[in-house]
Amino acid sequence: MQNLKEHAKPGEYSTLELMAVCGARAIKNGEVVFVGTGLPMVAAMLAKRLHAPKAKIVYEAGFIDSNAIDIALSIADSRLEYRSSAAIGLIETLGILLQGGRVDVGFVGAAQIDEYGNINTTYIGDFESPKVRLPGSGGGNDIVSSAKRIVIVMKHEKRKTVKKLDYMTSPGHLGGPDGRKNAGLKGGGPALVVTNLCQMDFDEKTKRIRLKTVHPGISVETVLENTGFNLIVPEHVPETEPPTYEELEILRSVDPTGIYIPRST
Amino acid sequence: MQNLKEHAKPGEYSTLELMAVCGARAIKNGEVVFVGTGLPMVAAMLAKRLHAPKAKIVYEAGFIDSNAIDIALSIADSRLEYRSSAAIGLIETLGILLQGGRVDVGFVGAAQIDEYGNINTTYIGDFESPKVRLPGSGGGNDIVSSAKRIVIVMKHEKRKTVKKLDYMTSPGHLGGPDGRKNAGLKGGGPALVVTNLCQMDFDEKTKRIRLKTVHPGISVETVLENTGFNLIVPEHVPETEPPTYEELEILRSVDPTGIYIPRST
Amino acid sequence: MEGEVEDKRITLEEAVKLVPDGAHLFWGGFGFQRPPMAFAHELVRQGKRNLTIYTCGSEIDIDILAGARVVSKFELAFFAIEGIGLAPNIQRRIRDGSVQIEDYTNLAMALRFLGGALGVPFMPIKSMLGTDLVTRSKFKPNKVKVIECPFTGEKVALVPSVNPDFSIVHVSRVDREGNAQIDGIKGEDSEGARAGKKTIVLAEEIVDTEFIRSNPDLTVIPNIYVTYVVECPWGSYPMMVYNYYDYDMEHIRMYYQQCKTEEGWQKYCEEYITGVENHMEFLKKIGLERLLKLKARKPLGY
Amino acid sequence: MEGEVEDKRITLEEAVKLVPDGAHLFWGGFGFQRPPMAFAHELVRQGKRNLTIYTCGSEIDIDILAGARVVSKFELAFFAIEGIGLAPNIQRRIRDGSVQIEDYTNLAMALRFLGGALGVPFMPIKSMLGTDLVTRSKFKPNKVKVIECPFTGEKVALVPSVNPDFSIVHVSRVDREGNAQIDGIKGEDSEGARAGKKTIVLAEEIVDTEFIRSNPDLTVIPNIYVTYVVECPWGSYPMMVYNYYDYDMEHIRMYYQQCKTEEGWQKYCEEYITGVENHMEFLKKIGLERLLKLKARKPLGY
Repeated sequence: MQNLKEHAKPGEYSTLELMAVCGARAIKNGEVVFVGTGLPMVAAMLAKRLHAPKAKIVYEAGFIDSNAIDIALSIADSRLEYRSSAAIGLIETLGILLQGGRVDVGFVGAAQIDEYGNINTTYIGDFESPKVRLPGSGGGNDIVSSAKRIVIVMKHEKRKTVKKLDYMTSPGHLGGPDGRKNAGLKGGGPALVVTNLCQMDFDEKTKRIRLKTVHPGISVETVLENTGFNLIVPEHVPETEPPTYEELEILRSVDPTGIYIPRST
Repeated sequence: MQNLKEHAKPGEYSTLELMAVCGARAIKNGEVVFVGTGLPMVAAMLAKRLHAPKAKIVYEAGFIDSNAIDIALSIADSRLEYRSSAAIGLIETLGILLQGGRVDVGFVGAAQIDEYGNINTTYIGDFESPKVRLPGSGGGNDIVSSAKRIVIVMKHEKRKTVKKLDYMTSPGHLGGPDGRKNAGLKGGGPALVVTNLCQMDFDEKTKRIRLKTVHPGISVETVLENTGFNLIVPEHVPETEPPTYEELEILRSVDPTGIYIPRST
Repeated sequence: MEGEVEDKRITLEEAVKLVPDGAHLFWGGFGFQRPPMAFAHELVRQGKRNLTIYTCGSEIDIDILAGARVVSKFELAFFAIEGIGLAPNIQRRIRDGSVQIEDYTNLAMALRFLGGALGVPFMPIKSMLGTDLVTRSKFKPNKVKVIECPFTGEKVALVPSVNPDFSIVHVSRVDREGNAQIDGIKGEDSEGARAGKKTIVLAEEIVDTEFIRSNPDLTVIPNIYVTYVVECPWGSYPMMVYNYYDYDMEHIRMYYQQCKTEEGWQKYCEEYITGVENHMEFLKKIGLERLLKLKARKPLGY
Repeated sequence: MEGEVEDKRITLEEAVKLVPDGAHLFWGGFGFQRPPMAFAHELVRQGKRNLTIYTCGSEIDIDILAGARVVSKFELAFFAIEGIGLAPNIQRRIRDGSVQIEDYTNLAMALRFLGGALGVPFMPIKSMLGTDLVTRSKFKPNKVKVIECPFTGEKVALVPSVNPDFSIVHVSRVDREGNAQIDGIKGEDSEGARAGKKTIVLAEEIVDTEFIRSNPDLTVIPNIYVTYVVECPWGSYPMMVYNYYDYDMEHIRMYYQQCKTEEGWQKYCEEYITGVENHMEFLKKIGLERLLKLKARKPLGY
């Protein structure tokens, strides 16, 4: 058997598994983590079982410090109540925990982002006669407004990484460094974007999006070809650290039937 | 034994018992009643056991639809939980039930009232260097601000029925008919004042206080001698209907040891 | 010693009859948890029209209401068939112009219900600031106002409170005078049930008043807020009720697949809603065996 | 599978040591129910000075803090020895100018805690309008603001939110990581415990985390809000804790009578507070027999 701390080799893990591992690594021990269903839930469960056993996972429906053992399909899924500290409601989670400034990291998805990390999950096309009406904010705007830092998890496509959003559902850094402060927002805004091609963070001065790491086997050129906005590319872009065998083993035990993270072949 | 529906004779009941009966009669069946400890609690319990079995008694500490069998000494007394519908908190009772417009009648006391039913329970003397510092509003201002109608229960003295309050803790009809509306208040304001001498209500047009009934054995002159403000006295002032034997019997069973209503001799 | 207990029980059919065309409804449940599915079906059966629905987020329950043209306006934060895809009927009804959506966030909607419950005309919120949720609206002239805080100077958004004509909530259990318990998360139902001018509580089971009054601490919605009570077992099927039953993912996926076309939706509606006489007939159509498979196991609650 | 459990337990003495002179405290309990009496005694023993206390209404607990010159400012709605008379020490301290009181209403204070918990700078309220509670203040420059609602035009009062340095709450039971249950009414403790920058939970008993996590629905204050946990049986004596013990009216009346004079108060303070080493010695002084007589009977809870 392999050394659990060793990195897996290409072909031993899937891109979704790598993304979940990137998400998990963004969670520090003891942090309060706000996640929805899907890949971020799996990432949070992985973090909690590995390097962040004191992390508290909060789901907006009202589950606080959840210790679910089964994968949930809905944000309000009964599965999330298992051995939680409390089961209350939206005002508790989105209002008191999140808006009250007690959430360290929040995970959200995006249909579109721009180069300041502003997010669209509402309309594709024109507001008056849109091509597609997406699900809307849900708690997304609340999370991005108030969590201390935000991790965006999304598919990397040119049409999703745009210069101008069709509609701004959730506030990234708005127009730049003072954007959030001037708007009256409390949280720190987007800190990390995890895609199927790379990880991106934000330039401290301009608050514009910046390539951080490229996933194994992905070139900077591939990232740029699939990006619609101007991406800051540092001189040296390291490779994303692949999953360790330990990470993969726990990840696969968290979602054993591959509901959100289908098993790599 | 007497006919329970007959009125008791002078000497068969005390003034406090008459006051409690007056309070009870101000409660209609099915109403939501907001009371504190003391005489109003006894009045509400009497009403509920007699003519208003569907009345719901609410105590501000959080007890909703209380069915207490023992007399409570504190507004937050564990005794009030007995067979209540719910035990929650102040935001529920003062905020959602009361400010939300669901309380029909609220009972309050007063150290001073003026002729518009404005109430002082905070300072006697000058605000900057008062003679006595009273307990303050508590939930009093909240009750008087938002209940559909208010019953004030107090001792009738010249120094307590004043032309100008030392401090206005709770809003009666403020300066007259449009006072409450202009101030933005939701509730109907004071409707009845029960004292040891009489009952007073408010003139519909001017919202000034008016003698309604005098207690058996009390003359209009005695009331006026003990009143500091201008009291409207109608041509005909009926006598307060004395307690029935039934009212007295139940009243004495509600407070058997005479904690709030000492037994008449 | 104890007060008289009022009996507020009526049937599902009677409850739905109370709702006139054009009424404004708070719609309870959150995500897959405790949506008033049976009430949605009966609204369709009785052919209600032009309702406005206020909710945080819902799923096939409100998709059915849009599909059957019961609802013309939503004020909400989220709709989808979670984990599966976009809500197929709402998509079509938005495209054909028969449904309009005014967008808020989940916290904004929950606070709008709390504000309505508290009897204040607005609530302050620190979300939505700086985004199109403030600047763009579909049909609401005063959707949200941004003010400067008179104490701190910071920007605060104010959202208008909601007091809908009816609040519709599905709970775990209730007594006949309306004292309701909810197991598990409450979503926005505590606030929503307190915001309605009238509140209709549907419940998996009716319990004796004795049971409620032995545990006043467990009452989530006290009787004073509740106008009518409806006994409605399996009333959230094919969605879930904690401690009672799990969702039926097979049925939900079938719904999603079939409703991708208007014809498929019409077929679903005829087969499961308008073509059955009432909630009990719907349950019989699903079948006892299938229902029993979904029953919650202890101590998991699902 | 489960996360690591943090142990937040400290002693009463350690907890009080954390509070610096001049600190701002939310003070839990309401009326005679669950006041943090033992914490008040220890504040006196450690000679704390110049505290500001935020609470709805309290009784001999805050009267003791005023008497011992621990507190110089209160923002509250009510103080008295309920059903007996005015709070004797506070009266004297107001007269000698060493205590100042800023008056709000009970709902205003509860909303100020809710606003602090929610992270908004103010809350709207429909009380206080038209009265001296709006127009007069003792030491607070921005006590309350009356605005016109931007949606309805009506007048609404705004009260500033509170985020005290510490929230002090006495509860029924808590586990070692701070998940607290409160039997009976919560007063303003749910909101107050969530408003503090740090929150200290004192409890009648410490229970195993297993007990809490088997009933997540019963948790009133989840661990995330709680900084420290203190085991403190009979911690509200001579006041009451629902399901645990009744008040000791004999002691309360004795306190009231004796504290009518400064000398009487000094004697009481020496005998029951500064003259005993700690909470346990105080309980021993009261005596086992007396305590056992006050124990709550089932199902009454008092």
